[in-house]
Amino acid sequence: MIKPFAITLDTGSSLANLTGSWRSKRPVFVDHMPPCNIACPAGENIQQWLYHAEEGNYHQAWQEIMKNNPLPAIMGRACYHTCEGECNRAKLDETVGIHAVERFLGDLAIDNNWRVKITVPRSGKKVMVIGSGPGGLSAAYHLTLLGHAVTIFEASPKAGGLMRYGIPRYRLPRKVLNAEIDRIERMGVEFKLNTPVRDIVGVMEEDGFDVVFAAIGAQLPRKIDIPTDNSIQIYDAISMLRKIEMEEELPNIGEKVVIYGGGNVAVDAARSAVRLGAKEVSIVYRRSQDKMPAHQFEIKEAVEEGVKLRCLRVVRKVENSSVIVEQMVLTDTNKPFPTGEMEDIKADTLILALGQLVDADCCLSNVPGVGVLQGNVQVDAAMRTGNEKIFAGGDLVPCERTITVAVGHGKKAAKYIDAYLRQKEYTPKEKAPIATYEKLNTWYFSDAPKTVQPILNLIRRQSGFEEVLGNLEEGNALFEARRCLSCGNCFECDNCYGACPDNAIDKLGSGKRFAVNYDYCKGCGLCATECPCGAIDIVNETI
Amino acid sequence: MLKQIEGSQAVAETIGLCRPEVICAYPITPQTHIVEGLGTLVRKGIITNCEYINVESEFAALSVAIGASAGGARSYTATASQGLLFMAEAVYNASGLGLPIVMTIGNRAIGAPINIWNDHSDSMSMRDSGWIQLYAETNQEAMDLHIQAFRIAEEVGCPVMVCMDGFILTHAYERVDVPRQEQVDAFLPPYEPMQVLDPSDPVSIGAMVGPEAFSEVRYLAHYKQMRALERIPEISAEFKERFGRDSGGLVHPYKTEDAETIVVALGSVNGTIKDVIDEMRLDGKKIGSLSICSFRPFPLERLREILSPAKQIIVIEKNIAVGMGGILSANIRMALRGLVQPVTTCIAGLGGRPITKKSLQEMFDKTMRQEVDDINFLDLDWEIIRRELDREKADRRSGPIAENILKDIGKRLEE
Amino acid sequence: MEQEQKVKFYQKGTYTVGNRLLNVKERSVQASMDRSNSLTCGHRACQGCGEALGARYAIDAAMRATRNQVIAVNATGCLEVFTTPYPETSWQMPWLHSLFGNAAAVATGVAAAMRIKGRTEVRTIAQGGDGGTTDIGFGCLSGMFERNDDVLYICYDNEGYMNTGVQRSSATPPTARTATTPIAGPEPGNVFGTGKNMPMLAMAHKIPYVATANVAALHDLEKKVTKAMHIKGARYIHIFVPCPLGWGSKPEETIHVARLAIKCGIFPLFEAENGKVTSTVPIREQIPVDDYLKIQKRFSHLFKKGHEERDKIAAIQAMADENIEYFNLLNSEGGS
Amino acid sequence: MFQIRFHGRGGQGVVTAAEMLSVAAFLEGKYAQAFPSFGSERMGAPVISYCRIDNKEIRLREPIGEPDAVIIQDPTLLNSVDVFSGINENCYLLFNSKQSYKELGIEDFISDFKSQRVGRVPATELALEHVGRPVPNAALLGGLAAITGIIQVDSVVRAVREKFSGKVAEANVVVVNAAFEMTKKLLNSGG
Repeated sequence: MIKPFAITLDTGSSLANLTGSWRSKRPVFVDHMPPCNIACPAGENIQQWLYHAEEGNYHQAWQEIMKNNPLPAIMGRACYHTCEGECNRAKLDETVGIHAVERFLGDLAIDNNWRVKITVPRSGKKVMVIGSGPGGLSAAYHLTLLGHAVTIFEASPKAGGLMRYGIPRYRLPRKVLNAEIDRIERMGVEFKLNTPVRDIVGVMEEDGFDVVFAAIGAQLPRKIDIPTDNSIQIYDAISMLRKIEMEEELPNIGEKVVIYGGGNVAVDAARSAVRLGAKEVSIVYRRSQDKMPAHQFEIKEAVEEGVKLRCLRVVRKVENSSVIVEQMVLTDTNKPFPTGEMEDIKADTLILALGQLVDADCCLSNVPGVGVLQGNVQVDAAMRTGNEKIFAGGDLVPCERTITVAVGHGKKAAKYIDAYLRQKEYTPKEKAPIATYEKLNTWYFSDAPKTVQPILNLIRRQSGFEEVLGNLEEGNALFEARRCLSCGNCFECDNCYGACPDNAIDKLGSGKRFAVNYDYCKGCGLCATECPCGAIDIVNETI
Repeated sequence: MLKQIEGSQAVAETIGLCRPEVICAYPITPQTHIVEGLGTLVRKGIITNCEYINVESEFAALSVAIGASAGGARSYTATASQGLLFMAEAVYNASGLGLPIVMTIGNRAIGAPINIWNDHSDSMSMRDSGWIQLYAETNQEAMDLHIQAFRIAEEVGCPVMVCMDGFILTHAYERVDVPRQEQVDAFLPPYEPMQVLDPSDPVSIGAMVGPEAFSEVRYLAHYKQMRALERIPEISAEFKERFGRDSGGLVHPYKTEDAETIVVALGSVNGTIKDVIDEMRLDGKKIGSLSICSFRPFPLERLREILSPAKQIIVIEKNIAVGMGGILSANIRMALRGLVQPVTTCIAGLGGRPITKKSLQEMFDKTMRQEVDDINFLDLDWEIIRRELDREKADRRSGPIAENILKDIGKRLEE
Repeated sequence: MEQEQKVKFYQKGTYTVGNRLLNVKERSVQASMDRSNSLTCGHRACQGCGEALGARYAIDAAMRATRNQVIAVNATGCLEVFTTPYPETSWQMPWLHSLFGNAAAVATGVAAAMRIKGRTEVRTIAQGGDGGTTDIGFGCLSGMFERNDDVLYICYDNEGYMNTGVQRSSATPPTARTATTPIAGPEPGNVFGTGKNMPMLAMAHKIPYVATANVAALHDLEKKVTKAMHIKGARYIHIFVPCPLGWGSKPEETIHVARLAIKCGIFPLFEAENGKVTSTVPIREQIPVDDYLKIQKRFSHLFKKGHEERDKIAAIQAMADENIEYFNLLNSEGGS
Repeated sequence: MFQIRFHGRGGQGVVTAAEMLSVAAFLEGKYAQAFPSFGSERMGAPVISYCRIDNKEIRLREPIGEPDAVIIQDPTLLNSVDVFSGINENCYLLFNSKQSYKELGIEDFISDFKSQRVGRVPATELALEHVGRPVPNAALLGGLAAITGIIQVDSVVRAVREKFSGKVAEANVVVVNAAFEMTKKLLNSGG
């Protein structure tokens, strides 16, 4: 072809014109902290495992969970999913059902017998873990992954701690619990059951442990003095739940049961009472319903099962087979104030669920350096007690007492213990700024309400300890995972690649994300505006 | 094959022999018979492999031709007068893009006042548009020029206008020799575009060019026409070899060898001029004529060569550069730059006014007697003009000139 | 099971450019690593240019639909000037610029050449801005439509003559400020009751396919271009492309502005075949026109503090409402 | 060179007459040039057309001011157009009329011309009779052949067959021959 001078041009020759020089601002790809991740006490990278799950890549999703939490099947059931409380999607429609997907993945792992590989060579160090609750299991798991030999000392006949002896089966089937504990055991963790530790230092020396992680929980029920004529039985909830689990002489609680307290244990006790055959179960709570520390969805389920809520009431005494309660009113400052009006509640049993205390007389009480304050063992930011070889976590230390927090403690302590054993410094990664809802461009996410887990037929729920919440179907799990907005983290939606008027975003290929071609980027900022998940920042150029 | 047919039909048949691939048709007198003829030829299947497109304006006609040509198709259209002006933007564009479109102009005056009859105002207005302009003396030459025009256009990469006088040629039945298809095929190879729109070898055609290169682009356009100046006579010579006829080329001199007076003109009026010259020669007058075929490129040197021995030049031109005189004469003076011969402008035949032998001869005689002005108007009705000018002097709002003149003519007829 | 799910199986980022959860064939052309980038880097469009975006969206889709057998004819205008200043062109396809007002006719010629050359696989697209389409190029466009020539004409509508410095065109909306409809006098900005509805005019020609599209609705745009490329005859797609310079909108908000035009109903998305509307894209979240107008400086005189031109805004709202009613834009689920 | 001028009105085939005549001459191996006095194509308006016939190439392009023959296709023009402009006493005149010259009011005028050079043919009548349309041109060409001899009637017939085809052609051939015979007869009868 004879190309006439200047009038006819070779295609794509404008590549010689580097329009990047026009730019006064530049887009930068970033990874911000999704609010779910920051809200997870176990430190799960939720956004990341949902990313894998939404592709149907369940094994990888599970592995991602397992980086932080060894108990997804348990956690998917028994964790109170604070992550969902922070989920940005709630502002768009409803939160992502993170726990349900986690549980789906956890169960899938159990069904498929997925294992975690230990890639770190053995360190030759020995760690003693006291207590096989979530904190202890978590620490043992992470330390094992880090190459250390772990032995768990457990006073009870079975491992699991409060997960086994505090959480009723209808919320956490034992098959699941056993499977996840079993998986940890198969990694090489030694379990010494029925082995209460009295003298930590002695055992350490005797068995050659380099370091200890204590997570013995808070197991003593908090008690109050209630005047009683002994006309009815008074139990504490934690003992009742334990007894149910041990299947030793199931308590005869009668037909009418009053539970005193508003926490999760109270609700568990109430729902267990229903399952033990009680006909009239009520929860008495001092403040208003919305103030109950128990999770609202559990309260809702309890009510559905027939449990009555008697809020703004205080138990004053037990008399003539009745629990006498005084009604309260809320003051202007929203505090309960006694009215002097009394009410009789006929009862066969009164169950106290007023919280638990750390056993002041536990194995840590007299260890040199270990400080105990207001019933809690004091630890520093590295979960270390005053004794450099002794770390502690879970309900034992001052914290919100949930199994997830305990799992988090276990992981965190493991990191520091590992550093200590290897004589290194462990510095946690600096946390990226939070990906707030305002950073998102939610136009791109269509409305998709949270999948509702199949709910067991009410009748079945009331007649036994069968699990209440069913599992998600795979399709639903996938659906749910795909509702994740991927806050603050690129999910390869190609928006930046597509929205750039200057073709200045290079697509690097599946899983490799994108790069800005600063030779041509004019800095218009469209990529950042159109990024649905807020993973592009615009920063000023230094001119 | 000899035929007695209308000029437009003859041209249509010839275009058909040139195997056009896209024809854009829009009616405007006096060109219309050509595209009508082509339409019939296409419909009847006499012209094959051709898209005949009825467009909505001259602007579209040439625009479609531009697209078709850039797409690699041999493209043709025809127009006249206002139509040429309406497509003016595209006229410049086609040449600027170097697209070898061939377009017939059925030369016609430009209004207002609207006038459908012949003169050269239309094609003259586009003389500097970058197109090659060839003027036909006869219908035979009009036909032959079209065949040559495709050759020239496609070789040089420049569009060509073939100008033929409206009505005088387009509507005249004359004897013509219509060539055979194989003759034309042998002379005119299939169109091999220099540049073409093709997905398998993409280019961008029609870039915006700034001050840094625009002059060079324009120079190259000029250079292209200078090259055409060489190719036009060569192609004409080759044409003569194959078809046995003298057609095209730069100029047609007639009895100029010993002429002291040479009459220069474009187009069909040269026939009448030749008759006058023959008669004047019988009276012993040394007069000859020169018909210019290639007005663009303008054959300055060839003209100088032929005209410089003469003592005087008369330019008969069917246009008026209002406020200046004659366009052709100005160009001729350029050819004779530095020489002393007077070049007399004679503006004639505007808007279809007949150019008669009688008037021409008077004009030539007067010129030879040096009784003329630099700029003269053939058969101008001075009486009417005087009346109008007097009226204008008397009353600034004397009314529309054309209407007044018509009234005057009416009055005079009554007298 | 007490509750039943009655929701569509939406995917993560359903409306994003790409979606790695879909199989490759179902993703948008723009998401593809081997999209043709018909309009490539180095062009001289302003930052955040909607037209540059719209042109690449449309032409890439057309290239995909035809396996790169497309020739484009461009009217004079921004798109032409910013893509092909000598010595550089940004086009990676055969491309021709002739004049301002003749793109449709030139395309007719190109299509005719391809047909006559037996290259029926090669398809022709003419493209221009609103000035080159609704004003100066209207005659040629109407002729192309009327003859039903095998050309897809794409109008990139930025509602004014932006190349020449933001003057009014017959696509400029009422009250909008341009250099020739300044904010002065009793009726500031462009006046009500003027302008033409080009898609409807195209429909009046009863051509096989007419559609409106918007840079903020990529999937819909690509679907329409793809559909158009599979139809023979005259086709028209009118693409809404904000101009940050001319509209006084932020460069980074080009798509946002375009999206709001859809959401408020002022720019309805629809398809028409043979003169009849065959589909519309329902509005997903309706907003008042205020939200759309407010973020553009060309309308800022409507929102002067203390002097809000409520009746004018209401008149624009009425235009949007008329669209919503006429095209039934609030009819069902989904949408864009 | 022989120059013929046709006068008529739009729709009467004035231009076609000149063209057919030129074709007839061409068919005889002569050079011929036919052209209209150009105008917008409207029915009923006065129209002039021209034909030149010669034995050598015709270069002249001016309208015919001094014709050798004038054919008046529509006698109503006699009152409005100077159909006799530029003619001399040697000129051939042919009228389309079934009326006498007296009835036409030109008895005195034509008396200046050679009687053998003035003819009239009821051309419109003939056309209506045979062709079915009031198109007098073919008949007048037959008449022209009869009064001038510049063209053979056979050549006119051939030209008619080139211009028309089928039934129309044959009807016109009948008209041409009839007009030729009628004109001859008229001339022989002395007008």
